[in-house]
Amino acid sequence: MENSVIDAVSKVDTAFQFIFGVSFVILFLITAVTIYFLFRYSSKRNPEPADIDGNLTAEIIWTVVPIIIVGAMFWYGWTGFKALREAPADSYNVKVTARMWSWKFEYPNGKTSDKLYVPVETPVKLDMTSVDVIHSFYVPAFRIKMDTVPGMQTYTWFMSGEPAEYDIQCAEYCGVRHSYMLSKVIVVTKDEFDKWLNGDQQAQAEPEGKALLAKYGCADCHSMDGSVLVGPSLKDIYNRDTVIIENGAEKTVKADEAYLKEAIYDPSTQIVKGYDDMMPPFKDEMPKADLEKIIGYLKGGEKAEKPGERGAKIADNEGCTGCHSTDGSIIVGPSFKGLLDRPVTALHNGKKVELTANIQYIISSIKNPGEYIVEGYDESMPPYDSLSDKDIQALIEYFGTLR
Amino acid sequence: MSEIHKDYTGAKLGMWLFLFTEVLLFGGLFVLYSTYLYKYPQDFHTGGKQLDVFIGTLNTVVLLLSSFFVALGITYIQRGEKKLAIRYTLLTIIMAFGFLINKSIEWSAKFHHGIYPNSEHLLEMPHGEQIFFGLYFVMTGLHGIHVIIGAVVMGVMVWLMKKDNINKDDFVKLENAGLYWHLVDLIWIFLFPLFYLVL
Amino acid sequence: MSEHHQEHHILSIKTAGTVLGLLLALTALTVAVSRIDLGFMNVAVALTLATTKSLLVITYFMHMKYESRFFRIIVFICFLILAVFIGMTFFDVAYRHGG
Amino acid sequence: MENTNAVKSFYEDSGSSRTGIMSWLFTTDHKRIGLMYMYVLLAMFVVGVCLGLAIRLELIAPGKTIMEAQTYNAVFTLHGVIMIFIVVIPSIPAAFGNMILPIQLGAEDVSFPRLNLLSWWLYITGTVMALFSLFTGQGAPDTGWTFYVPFSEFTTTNVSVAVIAVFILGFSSILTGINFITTIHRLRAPGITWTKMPLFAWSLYATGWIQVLATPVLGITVLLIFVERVLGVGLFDPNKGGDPILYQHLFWIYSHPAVYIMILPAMGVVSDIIPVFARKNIFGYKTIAVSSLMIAFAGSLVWAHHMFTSGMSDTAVLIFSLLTFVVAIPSAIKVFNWTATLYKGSITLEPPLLYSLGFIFLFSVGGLTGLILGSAGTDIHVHDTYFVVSHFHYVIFGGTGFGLFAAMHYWLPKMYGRMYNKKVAKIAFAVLFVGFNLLYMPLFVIGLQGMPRRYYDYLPQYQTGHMISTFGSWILALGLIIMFVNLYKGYTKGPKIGRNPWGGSTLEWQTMSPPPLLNFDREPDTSRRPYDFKGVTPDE
Ligand code: HEA
Ligand code: HEA
Ligand code: HEC
Ligand code: CUA
Ligand SMILES: [Cu+2]
Repeated sequence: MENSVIDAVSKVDTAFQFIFGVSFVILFLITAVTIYFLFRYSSKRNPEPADIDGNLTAEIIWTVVPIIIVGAMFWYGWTGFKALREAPADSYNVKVTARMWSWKFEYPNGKTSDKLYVPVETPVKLDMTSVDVIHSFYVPAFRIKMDTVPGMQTYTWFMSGEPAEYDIQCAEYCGVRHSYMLSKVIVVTKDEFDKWLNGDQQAQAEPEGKALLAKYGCADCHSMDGSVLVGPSLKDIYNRDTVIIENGAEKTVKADEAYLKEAIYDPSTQIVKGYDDMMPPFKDEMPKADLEKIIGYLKGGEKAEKPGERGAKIADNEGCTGCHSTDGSIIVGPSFKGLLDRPVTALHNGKKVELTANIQYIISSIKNPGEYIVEGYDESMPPYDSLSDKDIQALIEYFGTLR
Repeated sequence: MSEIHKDYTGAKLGMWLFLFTEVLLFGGLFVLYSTYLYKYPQDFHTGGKQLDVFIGTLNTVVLLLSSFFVALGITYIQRGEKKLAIRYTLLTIIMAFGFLINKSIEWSAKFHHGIYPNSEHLLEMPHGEQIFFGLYFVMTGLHGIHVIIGAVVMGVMVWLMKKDNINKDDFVKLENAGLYWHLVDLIWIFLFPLFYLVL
Repeated sequence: MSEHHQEHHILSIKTAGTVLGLLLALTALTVAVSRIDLGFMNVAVALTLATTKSLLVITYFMHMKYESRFFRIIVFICFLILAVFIGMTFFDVAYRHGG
Repeated sequence: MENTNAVKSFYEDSGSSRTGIMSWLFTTDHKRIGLMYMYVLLAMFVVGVCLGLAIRLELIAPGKTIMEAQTYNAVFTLHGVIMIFIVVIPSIPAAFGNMILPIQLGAEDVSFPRLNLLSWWLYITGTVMALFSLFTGQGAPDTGWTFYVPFSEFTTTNVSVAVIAVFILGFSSILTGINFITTIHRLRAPGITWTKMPLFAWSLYATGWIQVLATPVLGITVLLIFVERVLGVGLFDPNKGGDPILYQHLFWIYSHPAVYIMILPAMGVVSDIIPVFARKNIFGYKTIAVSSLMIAFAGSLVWAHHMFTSGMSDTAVLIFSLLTFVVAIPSAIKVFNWTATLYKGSITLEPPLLYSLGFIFLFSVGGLTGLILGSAGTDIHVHDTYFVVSHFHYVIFGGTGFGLFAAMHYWLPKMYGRMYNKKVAKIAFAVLFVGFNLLYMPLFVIGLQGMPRRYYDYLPQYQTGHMISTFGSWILALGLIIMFVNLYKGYTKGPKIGRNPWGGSTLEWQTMSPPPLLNFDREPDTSRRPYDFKGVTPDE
């Protein structure tokens, strides 16, 4: 059992070799014999044909022998198939969701990715389904292929082997981007895999400075996405021109390092115009080291998250980029480039309406794409109502960067 | 060529072959019916309860009678009693209309209850019932089309009998039309229990 | 080629009437039986009755009784093929994991 | 022509008062209908080949070469639909079956000549509709010839018109089948008993049964797609409880037997040709006749071998894989019997024989790779890859295509009364054969490496194979041009021939070339067995 499991690939390959081998011999014999007959019994050499109507013995032989041969072929093939179907009980389980035109892999701890990461030397069982049409999960290297069918669960499994990367292709025709529905199986060492798996997606992506903003409660009043909460947004704050009121007088300053330091340690001395003097001083609370990290983060230093980075990741993972480009070209849906606040003409309940792609509209377009169909496009976008508001927020933030 | 046209057995063989294609046309739907019945026995049961057994039974009787009339029509034409043959063929057509009227009453009742393909009401039902009604509309619909075709064919037969094109010595056309009509009846014999009396 | 003057059997009115009577009776029986819950036998009973009815139609109304054996064979093949199509589909549906 | 005085050929005598083109379009003469089928078929075949060449050109390198992805999808869909439903399924039966079958049986026409004409008109209607679907609605259909749901239900392209076209074409095919079965049962001349019927007629008989019993299932399947698209009944829609895999069952219940509709007539052609040029009775007449029926029957039991990865049950995989190997046996028997027929014959390598031998080789390659596909474990890997593409081009084009070419070189002289240039025909064969293998052999290799089919773009590792293949497609096209030009020249300017240029012993060689309206200018001698050449010699 143990062996048969590990050997699925080699069992299939044996079947290939056997059938090919036998076929080649048969083909060679038939061809050779035909050519010999053509030569030997040509009308020049053999002007008088013999009178033969058939030969029962010969016919029985070439009925029975092929039966035995195909019997053997069937058996090899079936053994290979069984090995491909019997996933070991201790397999590592990953859920696969296929959709036009990308793959989503979900690991037992809820983490998702658009490439399949697996640890070395592990049997991996994939439980698969599709949300729209039929696709087929195909990894040539493992000799596995299984359709993903909407409304149904299918499975396949493979043995991961040494660290390496393998191509995943979609093998069932699924529309215009069928040939781009590609991904990779990435086999990594057990340690790397654990690190990758357990590195919390957010925390990992989030630089320290941002964590500090959360820790000191800055984030309760300041957004990082340009929206105004209680205080002004910290987005792109470094070196921006800010109108402040100092000692009752209005004044424009550049938000440089010194300004930021003062604004945090002693906020009451200069109040940004239009806001109340509500922010507490952090002089005693915040050690210098943390202050520097925060300012470094606000400067957009090395560790800072580029705006929209998380959104970009979601767009890849969820498969948005399978249909929407980010460079203005049209794949299937309208490009994300310049999407935010652009005017759109859409069909709503069969009527044409003119709108602006504001945040509301975008949220509705994602959760319920059927409601407004952008003119000139199909109603082919699946609804993404499982995306959390936070993720959608991140996506919108990302769109904002694509002007 | 004239000889070919009078090949009585050949004409019948051709007709039977055509009937086979009809059987297998519906056969595809029976494949679907049986697998879905296997998958959703309970929903099919509740679905069947919503159909009117009385109308179904009535239609069965109507079709059986019509089959009988066709058979009589053929018997009479073979005996050379042209008038009677025409009369019974006309009766068959009337039965066909009866069947269709019945059917349309039934369908429009369903429509009134909000049950028609892709209706909101239907979409709220369990999957099995949606399939049940889907099959119901498709199969009885296709059968209905066959009834219409059959009625038209019978009409042509009446006309041909009037013209004496079909007569005591050459009646294979009427026989073949009859075979078609019986097939339509035959299919209903199966549709009836499968939809109205499930099971 | 053409055997025009071969014997044609003419279905007698009496036979036709008897067959009609039987068909109506079987219809009544079908409806009656459906009122009783026989569990899974329901399907079997209903289909048996329907098959009986259709055999009557084929045999008498459709003159199969008076045709040559060849005709009976091909009718049989036609229904056999249909049964094969339905039956073999079940090798899939009935054994699919998770029902 | 020896019969200068009396009998007119069917070209001159239309048998009706109509003249000119009308005497063709409304003819009930099987020979005229057969020729009309052939011309339309050839025209559509040229369209299909051009689409095939466009596919190859696009795939010569990764990325965009000549067209967009959406166009590509429409192109291969159309290529498949045209080739399968409009060219190959009707090809040999509708063209040469119509022309030759009644003559071989010693009949004056088919059983239902008017139905035959109707069938041709349905064929034209279906063909026109299929073309119509390209230019109307929202774009040409892009589903592949298999119309798999749910994609075919969702796509906004013009699938509805295309499936109705397929329905009509199916209807036409059914009528042809009904006609042939009845003709064979009823119109054999006295003396032509079942065991004296030529094997071509036997193969058409088996084909007829598949046409009658399997095609309706396709009919209802495509109708259901139409109904789903228009009404949204949901029989295959998982959101409404439907099961998309059942669609695949219904589709292949027809479409697997359909591949035998394509190949059986070609096998019949080859079985007729080989004995003539070996001057020797066919080896095992009865076995070959019966194996046609066996293929027809067993071929109805294996459809789900197209669905090994579809998510159907493993039990079904076991059974359908096993049965698939069963169909291979009668094909194997035929191949061995054909080869054995050559044994101790007196062989002249004329063009029809050459094309027939090409058939045997290419069909064997295709059939043997079919065994890789039939075996469950190996099919998982190569399913929906170019391996399958290569397999079916070998059997369809190498099989049916070469079978048809063989038939054209064998029977067209009879129909036209003129002979083509035999030497050029042989050269064309050589070019075709080389081009063919160059085109499709590399596709086996990239298929094994994992190149999926219906891919507009591909990973760089598959490029070499694609390049060779595209190159091969040009050679093939060249061979095709040589062959058609040669046949056309033969038709217009070739030397006139007598009744029996090949020395065949079946009935069509006893009548004049071209035959008269009712096929025989003198009572044919039906006492001879079909492949008994004693005393028959090719006329010089
Ligand atoms: C003319 C058409 C034709 C013919 C004749 C065949 C013949 C066969 N085909 Fe093919 N097939 C197609 C047309 C055809 N096929 C098409 C169009 C598709 C793709 C459809 C699509 O998806 O678009 C397809 C796909 C296809 C598949 C599905 C592949 C997949 O999608 O995964 C399979 C699987 O079993 C298969 C098997 C076979 C077999 C076993 C035969 C057998 O009948 C072959 C028998 C012949 C031989 C075996 C060779 C001759 C014999 C000898 C040389 C003697 C020695 C032999 C032995 C000892 C056995 N075919
Ligand atoms: C009859 C069937 C037939 C024929 C002849 C051809 C001919 C050709 N095919 Fe085709 N092909 C299909 C049937 C056929 N094809 C089908 C069904 C598909 C699948 C579509 C799908 O996925 O949905 C396909 C798909 C297909 C692909 C895969 C596309 C993809 O998956 O992305 C490719 C790629 O190279 C290809 C290439 C070619 C080429 C270059 C030719 C030709 O240019 C080669 C030239 C051909 C010939 C020289 C002669 C053949 C002669 C005859 C058949 C008889 C003609 C009749 C008369 C003359 C009266 N074809
Ligand atoms: C299967 C293809 C597909 C996928 C996957 C997809 N979309 Fe779309 N999207 C479309 C199409 C087509 C439209 C235009 C029709 C419409 O408005 O529904 C569209 C429209 C939109 C719009 C409105 C654009 C405008 O110009 O007004 C937004 C916003 C959007 N999508 C966001 C997303 C996001 C976010 C995701 C992933 C979470 C996503 N889409 C995934 C196809 C897709
Ligand atoms: Cu997904 Cu092809
Ligand atoms: Cu097949």
